[in-house]
Amino acid sequence: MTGNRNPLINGLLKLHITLCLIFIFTPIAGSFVFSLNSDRFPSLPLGSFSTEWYRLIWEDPLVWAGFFNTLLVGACVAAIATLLGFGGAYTDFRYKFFGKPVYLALALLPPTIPVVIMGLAMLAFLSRVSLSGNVISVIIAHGVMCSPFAMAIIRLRLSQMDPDLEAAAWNLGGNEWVTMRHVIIPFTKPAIYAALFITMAVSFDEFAVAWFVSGLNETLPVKVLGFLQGQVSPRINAIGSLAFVSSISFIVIAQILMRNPESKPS
Amino acid sequence: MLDTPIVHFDNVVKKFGSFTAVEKADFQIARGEFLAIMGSSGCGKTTTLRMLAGLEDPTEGNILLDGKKINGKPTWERDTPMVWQSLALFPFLTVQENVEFSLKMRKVPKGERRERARKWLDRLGILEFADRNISQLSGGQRQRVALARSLVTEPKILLLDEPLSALDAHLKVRMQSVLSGLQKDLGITFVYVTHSMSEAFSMADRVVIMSRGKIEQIGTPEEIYREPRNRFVAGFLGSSNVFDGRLKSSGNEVWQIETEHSSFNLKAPSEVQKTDGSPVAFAVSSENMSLATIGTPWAGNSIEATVVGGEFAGASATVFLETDQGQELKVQKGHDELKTVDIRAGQKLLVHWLPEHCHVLPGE
Amino acid sequence: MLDTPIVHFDNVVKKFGSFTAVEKADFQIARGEFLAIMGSSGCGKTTTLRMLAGLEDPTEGNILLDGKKINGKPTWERDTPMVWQSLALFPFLTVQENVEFSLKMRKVPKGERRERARKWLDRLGILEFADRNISQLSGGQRQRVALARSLVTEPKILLLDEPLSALDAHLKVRMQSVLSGLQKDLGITFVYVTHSMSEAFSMADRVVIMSRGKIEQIGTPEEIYREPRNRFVAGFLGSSNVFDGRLKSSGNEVWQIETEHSSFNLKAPSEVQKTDGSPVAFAVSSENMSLATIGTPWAGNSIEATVVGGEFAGASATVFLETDQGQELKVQKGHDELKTVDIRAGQKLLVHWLPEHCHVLPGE
Amino acid sequence: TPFLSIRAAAETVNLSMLAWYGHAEPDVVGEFEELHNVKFIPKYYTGGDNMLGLIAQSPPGTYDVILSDAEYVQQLNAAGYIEELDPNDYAFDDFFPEFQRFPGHWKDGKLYSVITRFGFLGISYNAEVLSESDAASYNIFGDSRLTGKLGHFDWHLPNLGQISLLNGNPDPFDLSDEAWQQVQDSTMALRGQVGGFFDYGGTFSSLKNGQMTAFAGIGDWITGVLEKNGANVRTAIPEEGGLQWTESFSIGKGSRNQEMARKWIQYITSPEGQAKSADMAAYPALIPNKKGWVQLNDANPAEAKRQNMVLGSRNAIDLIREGRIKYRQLPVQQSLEDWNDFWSDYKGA
Amino acid sequence: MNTRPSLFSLTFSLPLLIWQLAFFLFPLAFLVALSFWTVRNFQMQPDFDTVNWVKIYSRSVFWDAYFRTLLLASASAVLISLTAFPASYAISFKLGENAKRWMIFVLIIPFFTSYLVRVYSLQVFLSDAGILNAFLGYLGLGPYSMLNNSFGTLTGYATLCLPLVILLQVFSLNFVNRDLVEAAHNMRCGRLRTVLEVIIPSAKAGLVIAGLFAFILSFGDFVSPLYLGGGNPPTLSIMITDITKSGQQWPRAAVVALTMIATLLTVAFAAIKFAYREAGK
Ligand SMILES: Nc1ncnc2c1ncn2[C@@H]1O[C@H](COP(=O)(O)OP(=O)(O)OP(=O)(O)O)[C@@H](O)[C@H]1O
Ligand SMILES: Nc1ncnc2c1ncn2[C@@H]1O[C@H](COP(=O)(O)OP(=O)(O)OP(=O)(O)O)[C@@H](O)[C@H]1O
Ligand SMILES: NCCCCNCCCN
Ligand SMILES: [Mg+2]
Ligand SMILES: [Mg+2]
Repeated sequence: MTGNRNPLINGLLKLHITLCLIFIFTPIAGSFVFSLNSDRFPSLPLGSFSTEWYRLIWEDPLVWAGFFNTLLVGACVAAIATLLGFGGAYTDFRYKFFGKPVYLALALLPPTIPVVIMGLAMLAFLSRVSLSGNVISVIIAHGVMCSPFAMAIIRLRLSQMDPDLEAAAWNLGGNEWVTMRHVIIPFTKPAIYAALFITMAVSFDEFAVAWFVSGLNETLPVKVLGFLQGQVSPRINAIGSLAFVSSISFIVIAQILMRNPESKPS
Repeated sequence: MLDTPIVHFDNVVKKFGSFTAVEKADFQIARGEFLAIMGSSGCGKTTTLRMLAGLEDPTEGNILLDGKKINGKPTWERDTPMVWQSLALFPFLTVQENVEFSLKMRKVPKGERRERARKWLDRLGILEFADRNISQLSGGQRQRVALARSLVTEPKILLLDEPLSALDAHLKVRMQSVLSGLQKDLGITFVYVTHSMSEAFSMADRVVIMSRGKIEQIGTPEEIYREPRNRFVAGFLGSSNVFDGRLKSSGNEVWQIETEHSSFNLKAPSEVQKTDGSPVAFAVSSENMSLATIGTPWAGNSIEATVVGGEFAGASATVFLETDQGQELKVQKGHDELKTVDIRAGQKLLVHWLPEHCHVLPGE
Repeated sequence: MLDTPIVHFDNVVKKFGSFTAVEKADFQIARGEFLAIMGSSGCGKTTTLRMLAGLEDPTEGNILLDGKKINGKPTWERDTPMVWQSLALFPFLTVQENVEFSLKMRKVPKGERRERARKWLDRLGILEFADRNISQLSGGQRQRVALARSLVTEPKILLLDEPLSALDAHLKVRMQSVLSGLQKDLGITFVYVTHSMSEAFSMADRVVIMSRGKIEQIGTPEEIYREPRNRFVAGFLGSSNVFDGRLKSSGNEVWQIETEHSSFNLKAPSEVQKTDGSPVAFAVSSENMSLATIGTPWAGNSIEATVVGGEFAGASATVFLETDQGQELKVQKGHDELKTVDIRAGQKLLVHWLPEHCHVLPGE
Repeated sequence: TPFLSIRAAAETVNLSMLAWYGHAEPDVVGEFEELHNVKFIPKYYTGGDNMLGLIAQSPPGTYDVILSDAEYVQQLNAAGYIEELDPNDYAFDDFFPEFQRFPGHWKDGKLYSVITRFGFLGISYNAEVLSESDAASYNIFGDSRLTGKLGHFDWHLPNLGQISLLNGNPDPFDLSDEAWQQVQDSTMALRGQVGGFFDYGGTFSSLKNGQMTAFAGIGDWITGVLEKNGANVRTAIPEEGGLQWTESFSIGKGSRNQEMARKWIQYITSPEGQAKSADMAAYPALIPNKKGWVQLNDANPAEAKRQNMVLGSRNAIDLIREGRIKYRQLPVQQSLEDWNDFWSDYKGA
Repeated sequence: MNTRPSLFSLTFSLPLLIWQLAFFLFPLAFLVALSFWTVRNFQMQPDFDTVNWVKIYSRSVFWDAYFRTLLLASASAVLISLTAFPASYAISFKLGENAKRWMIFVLIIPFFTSYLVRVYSLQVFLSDAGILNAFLGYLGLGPYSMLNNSFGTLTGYATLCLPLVILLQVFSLNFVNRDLVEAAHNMRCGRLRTVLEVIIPSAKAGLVIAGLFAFILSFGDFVSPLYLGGGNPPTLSIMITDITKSGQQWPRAAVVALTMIATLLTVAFAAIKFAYREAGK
């Protein structure tokens, strides 16, 4: 647009983006560097290069157990929260009914509850129904905490859908079930993938509630909490870096798989 | 023609909460007919169509399809495909897959599905786009995909909700021909909702005019155009001038009507009975009015008015005038005819018309 | 009239990357003129308007406003208010605040701002909605707000980009009157981009027809309608039938043209020179063609064709026909005239017209 | 490799341990695991009250062995979360006399928990800034060099206990209302000095990176670890005296591995176990078993010396016997809540 | 279409309802009940006593922490929103489609890193002798105290919220009708003024929601106030842990938690109402 390309202002704005990115990524990069540094309490000047911390976690069977627990929990939570969230989002999208505000409040309230308290309340309840102290309890608790995120993401996608699309499919002879399978699900697919990944990410990072309900079957973030609280061990940097690299690989793969969801190869 | 109606709306009422969207609709649609439903925004056109499609349930009354009551039958068990204003094409499917959709729902085997879809794509001239994504098509091409998708099951009836309103003028006219052609060729019944008079009048066998949920008039385009039942219909068509007055004297041949302007003569209508002194409204179509320079002697009805502006459109032009009493008048004429008078704004002219061109509004 | 042009496009070119959106536009707009820019989608209408508003920079050439070169001047330093197709009303402001906006930008004191805004709201008949939110207005009301917002500074020129295309037919006609009225009353220069022939022809003093970035013809509506320069313009107007052929014999009065159908006579054009045997294209306007039963003796040009369908619109109807050679023909006539022939589809008819109604396309 | 050890674990007894971080790490439990073919499943907690909350809401039998600070033994016992123990199972005779019937571990003559290690809390300081003589009195907390540089381990008992010692209370946790008020006043006077309230991890890093120059409420269990990592930090027991923290093992109520749990407590209180415990990688500690001292002096004389656990010279036990060390305990005349409330007020001030 | 419950509708709406009823409503109800329990001899006992509410609400230290947390979270929401806005604006308005997509991808990355790990790493940068002060020392500045105070806490909040806030802002700015911007320019509204008068009001709902997210996350977070704020002064989330340290006073902690939930709901409700408020009558 004429006169609106002020190079100075645009330059400053881009500099600001860069500064924000630096702020966001410095701690992440830092933990990478510290994970490869011999000092147990890194400070300047940095110590020597070392893979000691990676070796330690590699050799720690409990870290491995925690890792597998985390994966299992993450996968189950992603699936469950996305399923629940999908149902909730579709319900909100399609139906009007008495008590809908209560339904929505119940669905969306969990993120407002302080985690420490949530942890104790969850444990108190789950142990009374004999569901505490194992991986299932973590899955249940994280399911509660993650489904609002899944619901929000999928609801957003549904609101971008032409409201006639579903009726058109019915009108063309597909009953509600078939239409769900052939229209709603294909349309929301990108959001479903996004929900799967985001809920998995939330579960991967949650330690406070998991500490209470996991009992002896701890997940990796709970272990990280132990390393941080008990030892201030750079192992947390090593674990963090590994988890980061694997998560990023997941998203990159997902991005590639989901590229341009609207178009099909012709 | 209405002997074996394919559709019968039997006193159908639709309420949303306490709001009545459709009021006692009672009409029939003949097999093979092209029926247009017109009316201003929010009058209940879409609701009427959706009840027929099974997307809304009537609150009262029955809808019969092929003589059978279909209330309560879900849309997917009816054979009433609809073409949406938004088209509602599936963006995640190719053109071919879109067209195959309803065959797939009917469990038609893959090979046959493919063949039938291609036949329709071909028929509508879009076979070459079969493997494209919807987003890669132009508006008119999408339009055809939507049609092909609805027609592929070769239904007996097709419902269309303002299918052309998103297109530009050119495409609209082109698609109108495509639609009329198809309907005639296939002998399918079309129920066509539209805002546009030119669309309705150029394609439909009969037109339904609705207002605020009520059906105001049903008839052929000519009937409606020539003989609007009431002020709403006359006004809705936009090219009529309506006058209000009282019956001064009703002869056998001629009625004399007293209005605020002056008194007018009109040919006594055969179908309307009025006593002297009762209020009468009549309409004069804008193309039946003529213009002349003030002072020209004239035998029929006439009135003086000031030119407000003019519209030039193709073969004809419309002149807008205003009487001293503030009534707006429209006169539509061919260009050649208009050359005889000065139609610059501000000019005072004589508007005149014949008594036989006055149409008494029976519904007023 | 073009003595003191308010706008001068001096060989203006606009490229986006390697794509040329506007090709050497060279024309002037007179003070107080209503200029319409027409053309099919993507032809560069909006780009032309935006360059004038200062929302795009020309790649080559100069734009002069009031004789002064304005290239590079940002839009907020020009006085070229624009009315957007989307209206671009601020949804977070009330009607009044929307109209006050540009006065506020000009630091007009609050009291005066309020008064001037109210004056314009009143003038456009929407004063009662002053405190409403935009979302609570109907389409036509919004349209007026957009106009009021642009007019409140009483500019010398107003740019309008398809301002009526989102409205339904009724509202469109009403707003056309409002617009023409305003433009005449205020004496402002209007540059008006539209798709719609009826809009352009009913309001504009002159029309610019564009195609693929190129200006094909500039002239009054009558000029363009009666004397299209080339096949594009004739076709674009949609109501002409174009014939291709070779000049068989060119007399002083009459040319004889050999076509695939038969040979036709036409009145020799004064402004075009052609040698015998050279290709010639000519257009016949659809309202200048007539229909007759086969076998009717006829002196002018005539050709046999089969009726494809018809369109009924208000006072006139258009009949679509096809010759044995596959050429499509359109004939537009008043209803009364059409009553004399049978226009059911499939009927073979004689299409005839006078030599003086053939218009040789000089640009072909 | 990790996979093999996971598979191996499948055939062995799993013994769950609820403890502070480090107590079930290989350096401590490795030998015992091989000896008895057991596998420890640790659950590490980060605060005694969270630990109690966790046990309170978990089904009985979830945790086989529980390590807790001595103050929590009483609470665990009062709530019925731990099993009674047979005193004959454990070699109390080898213990220094002061640890044979440790307060709170016995109730009505019955044993509920066995002390396994302890340590002293004094003034922990950065030796580059403060000298040993600076740290000879708690008065240093008010020194201008510590303004904004004084850290608190975020728990009321050790901190208020130290101020109580500073105020000259002979029994720092048994305070008359007047003395309690004075402790509050003296504490509040320090608020301006405070640079932060830290949990375990925070304590570690802020001493190490120089963020805090001195700490109240901690001891060698922090500075010892940092020292081993080359940081120039120390803990001194000032003239006013120090406090003692104590860690003890109990068997969880309803444990299904009581036999193995008993064997573990026997092992960790045996001379070999004690020597390992003293030099535990996570954090070092003093040990109550005299034979353990001998073992440690044989195996790791340097650490024995560093921790002042050399028999025959003036050592850690002498400090206790001289009355310089008081056991950390729950407040006697006030409720725990009163102390905590004051601590909250102090933090929020 | 009829909207009476059908097998179909129940299949989609019931699972979430049942799950949240079973696994969320009961814990929540437990929390409410817990706030009326009493603690005797370090043991929680079912009871119906308002003592916890009375006790917590009568302590000034609670109200101090409450308003402090409210202030910190509000400051966090405002400061982060202000910091994020120029970046979001530039991403949405100044970058090409491709760069925009990449930027969004890059901003999603932090969600896949542990917050604990990031905060731990930040300590090394912010401490008095840390990397940042060392760097500033090079420039002859500092050292500045950036850890164990509100600056540290806010920095932590920013680590947690900034990427999310930028993303939400970008999404809402992407929806701003570009015609409005040009229309404003066309009416003599300069560059900066257009941002203030047109872009911000247009994107208001999204900007407010983004700020609300920052508020909710900051209000409940205990990692940053503890590890970067040094618990000095304490926030409500720290206070919850503190309260449990008086011997199993979970019932009182529940009172604080319920107060927090109520506050968050109120703020969320008010913010959403403000976000979607329209001009005019
Ligand atoms: N689901 C619904 N709930 C409540 N009111 C409705 C619903 N659907 C339609 N209406 C109302 O019923 C009336 C008729 O709506 P309908 O969609 O049939 O109008 P329409 O004639 O198709 O109008 P348009 O030309 O604007 O499409 C309107 O006033 C509309 O607001
Ligand atoms: N910013 C741009 N970058 C690249 N190409 C553009 C840009 N703006 C317009 N164009 C291209 O320039 C051509 C002319 O565009 P313009 O918007 O002027 O068309 P138009 O005549 O207004 O069409 P319509 O009737 O569809 O509004 C189109 O092909 C369009 O794709
Ligand atoms: N890993 C935690 C170390 C616990 C030390 N025990 C008690 C010390 C309390 N001041
Ligand atoms: Mg409709
Ligand atoms: Mg355009």
